[in-house]
Amino acid sequence: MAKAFGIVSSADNTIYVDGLQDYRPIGSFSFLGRFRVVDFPISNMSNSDINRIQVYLQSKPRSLCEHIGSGRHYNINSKRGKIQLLFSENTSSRSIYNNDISAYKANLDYIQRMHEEYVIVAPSYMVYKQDYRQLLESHIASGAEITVLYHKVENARNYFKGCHTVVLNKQKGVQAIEKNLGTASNKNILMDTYCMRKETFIELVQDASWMSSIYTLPDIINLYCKQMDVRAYQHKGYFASLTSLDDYYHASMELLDYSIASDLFKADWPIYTRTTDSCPTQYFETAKVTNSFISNGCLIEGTVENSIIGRGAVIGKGVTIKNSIIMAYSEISDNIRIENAVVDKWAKIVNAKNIISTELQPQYIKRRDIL
Amino acid sequence: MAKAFGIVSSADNTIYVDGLQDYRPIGSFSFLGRFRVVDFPISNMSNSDINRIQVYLQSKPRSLCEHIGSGRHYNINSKRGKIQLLFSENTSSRSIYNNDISAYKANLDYIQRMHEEYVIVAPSYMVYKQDYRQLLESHIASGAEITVLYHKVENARNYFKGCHTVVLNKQKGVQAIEKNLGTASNKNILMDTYCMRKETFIELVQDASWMSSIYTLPDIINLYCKQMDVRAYQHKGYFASLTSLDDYYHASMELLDYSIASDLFKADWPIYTRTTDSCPTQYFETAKVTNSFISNGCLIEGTVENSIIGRGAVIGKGVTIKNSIIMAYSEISDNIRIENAVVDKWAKIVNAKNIISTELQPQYIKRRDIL
Amino acid sequence: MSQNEMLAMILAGGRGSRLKDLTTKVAKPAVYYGGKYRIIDFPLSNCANSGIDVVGVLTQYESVLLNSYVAQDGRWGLDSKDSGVYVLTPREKADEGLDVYRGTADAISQNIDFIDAYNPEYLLILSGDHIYKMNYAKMLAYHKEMNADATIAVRGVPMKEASRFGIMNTDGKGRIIEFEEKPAKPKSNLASMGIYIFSWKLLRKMLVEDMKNPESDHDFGKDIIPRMLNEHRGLFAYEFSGYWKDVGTIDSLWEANMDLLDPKNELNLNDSSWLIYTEDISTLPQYIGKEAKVKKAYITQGVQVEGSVSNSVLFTNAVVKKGAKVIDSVLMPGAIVEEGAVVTRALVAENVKVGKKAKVGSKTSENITLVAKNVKGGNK
Amino acid sequence: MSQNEMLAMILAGGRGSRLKDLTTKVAKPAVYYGGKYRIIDFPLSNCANSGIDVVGVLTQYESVLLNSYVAQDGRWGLDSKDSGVYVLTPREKADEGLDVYRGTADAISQNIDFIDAYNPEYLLILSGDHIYKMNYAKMLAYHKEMNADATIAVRGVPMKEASRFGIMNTDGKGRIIEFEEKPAKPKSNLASMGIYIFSWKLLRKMLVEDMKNPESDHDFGKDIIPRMLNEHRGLFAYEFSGYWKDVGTIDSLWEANMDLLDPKNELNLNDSSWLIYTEDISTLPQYIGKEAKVKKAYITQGVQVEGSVSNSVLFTNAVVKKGAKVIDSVLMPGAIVEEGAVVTRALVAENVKVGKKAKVGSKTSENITLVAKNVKGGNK
Repeated sequence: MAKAFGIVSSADNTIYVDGLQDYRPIGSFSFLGRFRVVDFPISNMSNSDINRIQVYLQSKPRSLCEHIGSGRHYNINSKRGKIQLLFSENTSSRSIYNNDISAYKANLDYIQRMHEEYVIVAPSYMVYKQDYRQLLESHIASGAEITVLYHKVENARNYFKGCHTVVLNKQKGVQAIEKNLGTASNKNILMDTYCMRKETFIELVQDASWMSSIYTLPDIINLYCKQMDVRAYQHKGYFASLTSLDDYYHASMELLDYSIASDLFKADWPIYTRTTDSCPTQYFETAKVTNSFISNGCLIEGTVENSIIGRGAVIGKGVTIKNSIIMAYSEISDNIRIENAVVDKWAKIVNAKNIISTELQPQYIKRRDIL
Repeated sequence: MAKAFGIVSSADNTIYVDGLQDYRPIGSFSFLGRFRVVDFPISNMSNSDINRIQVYLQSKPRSLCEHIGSGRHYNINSKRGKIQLLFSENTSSRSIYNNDISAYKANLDYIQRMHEEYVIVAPSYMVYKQDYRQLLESHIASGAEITVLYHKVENARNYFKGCHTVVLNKQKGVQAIEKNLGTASNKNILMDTYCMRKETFIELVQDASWMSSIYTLPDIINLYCKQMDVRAYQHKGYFASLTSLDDYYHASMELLDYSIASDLFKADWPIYTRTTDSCPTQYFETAKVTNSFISNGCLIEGTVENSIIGRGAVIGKGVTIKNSIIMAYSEISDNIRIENAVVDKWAKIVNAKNIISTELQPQYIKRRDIL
Repeated sequence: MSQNEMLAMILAGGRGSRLKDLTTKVAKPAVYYGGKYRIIDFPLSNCANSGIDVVGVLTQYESVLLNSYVAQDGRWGLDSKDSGVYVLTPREKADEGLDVYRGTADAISQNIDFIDAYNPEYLLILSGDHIYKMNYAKMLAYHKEMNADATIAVRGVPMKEASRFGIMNTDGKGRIIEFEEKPAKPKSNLASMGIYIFSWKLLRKMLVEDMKNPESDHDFGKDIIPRMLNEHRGLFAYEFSGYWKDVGTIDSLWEANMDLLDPKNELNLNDSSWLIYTEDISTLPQYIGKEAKVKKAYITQGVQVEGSVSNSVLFTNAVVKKGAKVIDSVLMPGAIVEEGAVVTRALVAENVKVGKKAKVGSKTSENITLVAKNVKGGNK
Repeated sequence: MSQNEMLAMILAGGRGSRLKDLTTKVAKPAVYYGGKYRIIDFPLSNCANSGIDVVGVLTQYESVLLNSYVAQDGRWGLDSKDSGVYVLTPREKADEGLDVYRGTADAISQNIDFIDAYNPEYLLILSGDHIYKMNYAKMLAYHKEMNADATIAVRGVPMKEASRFGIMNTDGKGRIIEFEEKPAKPKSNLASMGIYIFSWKLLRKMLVEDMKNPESDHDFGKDIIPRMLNEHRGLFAYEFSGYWKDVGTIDSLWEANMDLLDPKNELNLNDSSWLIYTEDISTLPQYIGKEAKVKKAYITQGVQVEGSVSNSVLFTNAVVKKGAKVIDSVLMPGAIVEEGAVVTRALVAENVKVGKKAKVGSKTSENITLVAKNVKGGNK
């Protein structure tokens, strides 16, 4: 019997991934060709024996709704467990009132009705592997009122710009939570993952909404961390925050190191996703593929290097794809060269000859665009 | 192989059911204790071999999302078929821009991608039984461009006020579609159900949105019915439009005639719904129940007459419920008398002694209210 | 519980011949109970609620209905990605013929390959024909805490009835030191409920040996448990005190249904934290007619009552017509009591019709009347 | 198709002994094919795509894997409210012992009660071990149009091979006038595909009679069809012209896989309007390494290629390590080709490891090499 229920939170109004987020929330972004970002927090929960999960949705919920569905593919008993999709009333994603607290407040009934004593809150816009049972055990053993998950990074100057950092004392007590302004390389990035009693969570939500209608969960914890016992638990291994196009691109490219990727996907910690029933990928006589992740259902006649190719993509003859992410069902016609680009779903690159940018500024090609 | 896909439409901004609709869309209203209104259009489609269905959602989609889920309980193959939940971007239900056409326009991609040649559009806020195969066959045989479903009523002066009426010529050609203003008793009520080619539907949506951003599907059909072959197909049997509290109450009470109810629920035309796994209902020594539909999971110690009792309701000792609708999980404490009321979910009537109104103006008791 | 830490195997082979005509077409675990359930819903729902993912159901007797019933594993939520309810019948192997299960232990032995495929740490053995609610996760926690080789669920029975059961004698700390099958002079009142948790590795080894033993009946109670005791394995008794019923006869099936008429009955099917799941049938809600009288009754959806019902349990789609009376009785799904008929202390089987003005059952008969075939209309 | 207008029964009892070691543990319909599928995915997906709701799978031979595979009916979307895939094994009846299926017709006869429960108008009989895509709804439409008692799917085979098949001779309007099993001098080239639609009422009657006939082999081809012809029933041939393969041997299984390497292959598994559904396995997408060379290949998710692959089909989680070569071969799920090993014209079975620098298969051997056991590393 699980001691905790799960909350999968949505990115707030301060975060916006140019291009990709015009069409779907970050949780619904394709990741490594085969997955969607939300598969990670939900699989972490499912693998941690958490079988009652609330997923908070904001604008453009269609794809996330469809992908999560009944949640059976996340291996959650459909009677005893439940993945509940909850909506905020204010669905304009850029509104300052549209934040996590207002969403929890609007659905407080459903939070109160949970039988479990604890809650694990995890974001739908970050990718990592974590056994929440360990987090919960450490939380209970330490006697802390709130435990947050954090990750030490060395590239906070260029990445993780939408994230918060945690300032810790020697006892791993949280001193402050601040926005990452890119002022230093070494930072403790807050993973927007929290563990606490359900009652504490409800109090935080009520207090925050009472104090200011634009307060977020990190805001109120920052405010309270002097008077409450708030501790930090260090996460190790792969960690990505997909809160900007650069972060998304960088995090994807990092996984082309197979040892990193295969560490994130262990047999004893499956990352579940919804199957699309696509057939295997067809490599033609002329195909040349190296250091790439290729999804099923593709037709590959050209060259693919250091790239990630989504389901059902068509890579024509003489094409070269380099350091790029090609999303599902895109078609790249013969003899086109693409470097350092993110090509969104259903795009058709027919006439454009070359799409080449630098690694630090990947080009984004719109969904359904015909170039 | 189905020739048509289905669209379950949402009530537009001109319709609002006081009280009940504060908490959920009409499609999600409880009906006859056990069902939700949307079960009727979806079951009609499923029973008519339509296995690809789009359900359009507007504000407060949670309960409808949860109820429909993967759609397996509607007996639809989860691989070959699909119930797709689609959202309008503009989710403020009272906005004049929030109408059916804007929702279809926002999701035109998904409509265009349907393989089927025809579409059946049916509302999520009306209750009736109809084999859409017959409607489609008649549509094809007649050569009409659009066929609409209508029902002859004799009480249009008091009910069906939010609905449209169709003016027909002798050949059942549609001359005009007008709002029912309650000016006469005998009217042909438009059942907001349409059958046409997918291509015709897309053209109507595009034309309507081009002409005016507040045009609805009946508006554009009314405009075009002089130049197009628009015909009407008469529906017979039970028909209810749940577009006001009076209509909802009246339509529910009508079904207390068991012969009408059992005609709506034939073994060869099952109305599917999501099971809640509640146990049978317990009648105590002191229970007195007559002419009522009682859902499972109730505890009944008092008197219930001409009423509909939802799942898990508790009717205490000495209580009298008369001509009322008590929704799920409501608790009516000892010795209270309720007449001609609609008591919403989770309400607790503890201290109020009597809730008595007239049959023509049923009282509404709010969700979770404690009286 | 981690994925597949414990696998459950339900022994559902019971022919249930004492249930007479109710089991000519269905195996005992598929018999109806409690207005809307079948008996096997109880162990299956217990499994789902206890966090067990994979359940094997072992059947052999005329079981097409039972098999197709349990195969719909979504009924108990056991249809998520790596979950499932699997029907395991005797099967022909590459080098052997088709063989029936020779005993409870043999039924497990013949499916070692199935169990191995999930590589569980523990195996839970259940009976398919008992009515109770139990959290097997708690029993497993006890098994681990005791560091047991096997844990057997037991319940206290009245001492005078103890000689009808398999009785476990413990050392006071829960360790079983002796097992007596129907002892003439019972030393304790702890009766085995036929619910076992075994550490799979050990059980597997013992089953392989037992299969080869020509003297063995291949039965848990007769062979495996006694041998474990002989070998001084750690066997522990897990005491259970809630509602539990083995409905072996028409009378006890009727009684178990009647138990539900007490609003405070111990089984409490209304508890939302431990629901019993079952088949979902499309029906109207129950309708109680204009002249109906219903008191002290347990009634489920689809029922239509126009007559009078007292002290009775009415299953899905049962019908009581005008002027009919149903007293102290159980109407199984689709049973119809026609106008003016009277049913007293009877159990009317599925889809059976009691004709107009017919009278069945009796207030005073020794046993409950089973009405398994249509009864013609009576004279007035 | 209306709910349960036509029920499908898949005969999946094939022992497939010519597939050698691939079928010691699994029945032939469970054999892998096409990178991610099992053969039985084809009839099951065809059923789902044709709008059939209920499918019975008839098995008896060592089938725990096949049974639990098909029991997960959600894989083919056959898990909605009134749908299901049911495994039907021989079972003990109230008045009979346990009996194996004596023939294809007997397998159906023994499950008449199962079929009756759905009361279908038509019965579709399929084989569990053929690879093809067919819309059975169209075949049913033909059956109705012809007002047939039975419709048999046939395909044209080269005339010189016709004597290896069961050949249907028709009157030119589709009506079958003669059926010859492996005729020495075939009169037509229309071979039976073992796919039948029967009007259930008639078939039921004939099966009941056939069961009592001690002379009968209880087989559709040998008994039921000839008898129907004798009785001048309306038997019609339904011509099918798409891809169809019965993979009875290692060579033909290999060949069927190789067929997929032609991007214009007739089976076209990439057609989104007729998908073949299968088990959903959690893996990474396929990874093609830094020094890998992959050309003319059919590769599925979870595969890791660091070496070189040409003209080959690689199943889920197969691994080709650095410097290894896989040529004209099939690697079944989890097969591993270690560093420097060379696999040529071979079929490497599930989870089998070809050791470092080992060489298996040959460019010139008469038959395809089946590698069913781990191969130790070779010398350099």
